[in-house]
Amino acid sequence: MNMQLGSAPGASVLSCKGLSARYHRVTVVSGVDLSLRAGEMLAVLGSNGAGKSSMLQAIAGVVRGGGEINVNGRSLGGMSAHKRALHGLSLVPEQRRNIFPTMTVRENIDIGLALLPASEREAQRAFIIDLFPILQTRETAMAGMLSGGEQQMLAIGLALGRKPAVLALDEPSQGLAPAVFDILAAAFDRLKKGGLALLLAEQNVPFAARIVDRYVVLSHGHIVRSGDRADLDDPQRIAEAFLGTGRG
Amino acid sequence: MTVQVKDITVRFGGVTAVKDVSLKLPPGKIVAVIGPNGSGKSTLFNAITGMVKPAAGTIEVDDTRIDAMPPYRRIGLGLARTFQTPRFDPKVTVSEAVMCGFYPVHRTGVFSAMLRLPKAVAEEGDFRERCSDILDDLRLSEFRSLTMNELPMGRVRLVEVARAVANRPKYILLDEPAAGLEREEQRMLSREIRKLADRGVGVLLVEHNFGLIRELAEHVVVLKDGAKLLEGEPETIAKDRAFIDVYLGSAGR
Amino acid sequence: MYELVEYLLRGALLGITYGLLAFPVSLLFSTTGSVDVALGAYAVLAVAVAYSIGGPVGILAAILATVFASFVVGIISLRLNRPGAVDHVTAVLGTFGLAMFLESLILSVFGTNPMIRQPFDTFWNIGGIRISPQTGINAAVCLVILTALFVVLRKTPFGRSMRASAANPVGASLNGIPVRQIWFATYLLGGLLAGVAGVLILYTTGADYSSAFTLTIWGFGSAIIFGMNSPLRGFAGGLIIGMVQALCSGYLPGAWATAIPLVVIFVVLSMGRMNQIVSTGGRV
Amino acid sequence: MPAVLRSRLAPIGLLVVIIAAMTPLIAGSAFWLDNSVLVAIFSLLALSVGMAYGQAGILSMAPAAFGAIGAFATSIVTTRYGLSPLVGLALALLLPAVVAYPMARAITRLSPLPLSIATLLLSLVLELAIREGKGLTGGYIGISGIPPLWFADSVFAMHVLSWGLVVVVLFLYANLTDSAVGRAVKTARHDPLRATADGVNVPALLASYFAISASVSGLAGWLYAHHLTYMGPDSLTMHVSIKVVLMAVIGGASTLLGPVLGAAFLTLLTLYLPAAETQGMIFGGVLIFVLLVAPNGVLGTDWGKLIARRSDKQPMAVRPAATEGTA
Repeated sequence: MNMQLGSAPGASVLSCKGLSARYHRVTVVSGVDLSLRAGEMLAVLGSNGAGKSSMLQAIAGVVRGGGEINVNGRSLGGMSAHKRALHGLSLVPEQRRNIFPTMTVRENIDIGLALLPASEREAQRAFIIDLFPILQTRETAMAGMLSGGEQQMLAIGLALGRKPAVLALDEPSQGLAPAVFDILAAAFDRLKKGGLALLLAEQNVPFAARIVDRYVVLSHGHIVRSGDRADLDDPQRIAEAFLGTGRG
Repeated sequence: MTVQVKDITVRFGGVTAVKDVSLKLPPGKIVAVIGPNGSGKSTLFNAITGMVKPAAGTIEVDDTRIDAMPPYRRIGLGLARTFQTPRFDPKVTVSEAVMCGFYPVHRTGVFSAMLRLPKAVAEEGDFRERCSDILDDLRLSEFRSLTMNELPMGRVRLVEVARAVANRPKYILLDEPAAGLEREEQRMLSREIRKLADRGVGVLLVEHNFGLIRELAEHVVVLKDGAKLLEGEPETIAKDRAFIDVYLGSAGR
Repeated sequence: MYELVEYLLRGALLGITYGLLAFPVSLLFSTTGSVDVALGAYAVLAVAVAYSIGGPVGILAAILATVFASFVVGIISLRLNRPGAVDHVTAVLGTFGLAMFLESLILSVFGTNPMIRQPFDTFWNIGGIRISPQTGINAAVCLVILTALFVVLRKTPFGRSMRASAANPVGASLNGIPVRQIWFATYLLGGLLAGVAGVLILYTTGADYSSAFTLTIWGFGSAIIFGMNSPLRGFAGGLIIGMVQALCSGYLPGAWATAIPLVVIFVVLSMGRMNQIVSTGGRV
Repeated sequence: MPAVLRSRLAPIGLLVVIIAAMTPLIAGSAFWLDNSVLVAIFSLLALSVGMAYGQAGILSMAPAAFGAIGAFATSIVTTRYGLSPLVGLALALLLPAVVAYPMARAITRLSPLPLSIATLLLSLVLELAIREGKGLTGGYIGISGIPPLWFADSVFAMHVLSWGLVVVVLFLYANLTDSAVGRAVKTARHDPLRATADGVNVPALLASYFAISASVSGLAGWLYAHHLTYMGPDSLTMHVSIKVVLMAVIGGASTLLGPVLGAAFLTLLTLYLPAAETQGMIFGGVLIFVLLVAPNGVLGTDWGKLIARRSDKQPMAVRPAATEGTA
């Protein structure tokens, strides 16, 4: 079941080889290879406990892991999380845990922008606001007081602040109202066109099917299946992968 | 003689995590709770075992109101639970971890334990024996002297189940026991759950794997955004359009 | 009546220094979840150094000495708080060790003599109430420091990073903030403030080698009275403790003056001011 | 390893053998017998810290304060009321527990850190109370002329008695650790919620355990008073507490013999130290060193593993596990 995931032409922005993640000494993800080009979006699908979050966290450096991680040709393996953030990797963790609930929206965005040279900050801020205009109107509100959808937009805006090369998103659709899905999908589309590489961990397959280019399915910490977006439109196959139906 | 949850509502701050949920868990039956992440399954568990306070509603175990009792008294009445994220001290051995599960049934006081009175020795021996039976049942015997951090995740979940059954509960609440288990381990686990139910234990099961639910549960409750969406037999539920939409996320379509 | 007001003012004078000690306590607790028991010892170190050298040079040396001491504690605490092995009680034990070390150092170098300097022997007489000019100095220094802290915390990128690391350490590191360095800086800032507090104590009530743990307790008590998460509240807490102390020593016999505020802190502790955590969100 | 050596009582056997072997060597010297009694008394105090901190995770900074309660209790009833030291013993066991239990109940809900601070408060308040309670405690002068124990009225007999008590306490402690209660305490220390799900009333259990550990301190105080026949405000102060905590931590607070080893080591070290003023520097330095090198103490550390790990350093991550699962 060895997929040639990195076979697509063009420069790869993110490439991982033999990626593993562990809590304490328990390995929860192992032997994952993947690669991602600029302007491409890859979904990591799988049920709860399959290892999606751990995999993303290992890439971002917040859980211990092994294997090679390259972003734009620079090896990030062994670096601490904040150094990885400096080198073009952004993670929006599960339940938007990258935001600071007791600080205002503006302050949150400032934190995201802090790593950019001062001259580029305002332009990037304008870009984020343009992507999610609602953030402008909520500027002085405490981040913790925003609705789930607004928090998700803030979380993404925060992660975009330093102009990352790779944006990893851990279940951004979780617990959100359907209306927000459209905003997120539109935003992801724009980001892709702008050349960002996106890595999306999702349980919500239909949502993923709307926006991704390729997908992999993670089970027990291994990639067990991969393919193109088209597969995801077939409800039968989704059911197989997620409900265990069809296998009896 | 059942666990009866009536119109339970749980709020965190301004957010309603569980809203007017009722369910019944008779002895010897397996009832499954299913729903997307954040639909309130774990919170429901926590409300039943007393780890969060419901804002409204009642919970009864065998006709005893328990919703004002502290958790330890509820456990003493014959409830047991597992955690979605197993909570273990990584440094204890498997058999020690299971031995901890006997706490609710221990009868020797601190002083007879300290003095090792014959009563205490007998009880300790009894626990050891039952512990090794449980480990045998769940095929964990070969791992008994390994520490928890040396164990693969699947086995850790089994130890969690072993610990919960140690006090011979009348009702057991399993929070995603099969997540991360290999197919073979899953089959063994489902056999054990079935055995528990056959022995008259009521099992409340939170599970994402619908295959397992189909195999085991007599009754399924579907939660969405903290409220009960529908309930019924697994086969009916599986065909229900509303369920498929909720579970796979219709909104994304 | 005048007596009461005088006691209250004397208490406020004392309380200002406690308020200064309260700030590092709450800052450190909210940023790292730990308590630095050595804070009182830093303050006594500052008292001793400033006392023996004297003058502005002494004050400067005192503050340098405390910053150095907190540097050592910061290194130890970072070593002890390794990922996956965050044990606050062990970290507290480490600061305990340093407190012991400093106390004994001060004892061997300076002996058991109380160290105090009172440059003013005149009093301001305001409406019949006598106030030492030192009150004015203490209040001014505190005002300056509180303002500076407010500006640093609210207006500078460093302060923002600090608050971010406190509110959400994992999120902060995902946003490129070097959380461990920030923790370390928090320890240093704590040392600096304890040093300033120590200098003021030298010119107010004085101290001896054995004051270290008591001062820690006062700082800690001030920090928890109104909740751990704001320096301003810690400052208010300091004023309260100082006033309770002054009133007790004014109206009650002997040791009660010291015991009552301790009991107050005990009661506050038992109200669970430090326990507002754990089952958030219900996911267990 | 033969089963005998792996038994929970093996360390106690080892201690008995060591004491038995040592006794004839020091039997002739009043100086060494006296120090041996002191080591035994400090062992009891350190064991009390071992129980509270090593098992239940409550860092008690007041073992000497609990000891002082026991010591003053027996001093007062024997000198002022002429009662038997055995009455004193009962009080010395009971009173510290009576103080400790409600204190722990009031303060430990889920985090032991506030309770540690509270023990520091207790130390300070108690010292004040002793100084102020002139009629009862003798104030600054203290109580002298405390009768020696009639059944142990020589230093040699005290040596046997106090080590005998250490062995008894160790025996009870080992049994307790290896029981349902002991396991529950360990679980509660690591994860209170997990313990709650096991059916444990966490605050009550930790408070009881803390009370038992306070009783052990009280026992030490009882021995102390009858051994030195004098008890004053400077006898069992917070500085003694600090030393005792240090003993437990150096030896290994979570192990059976660690506190005893630490007590022996530090008492001997004190004998050879120059001035009393510099003790704190040496103790503080040793404590920091031990925490950095082997935070679990000499007997609590798997030295083989530690050395192996030094050569295989892993990258630092930022406290992931701590936030995981509770969000």
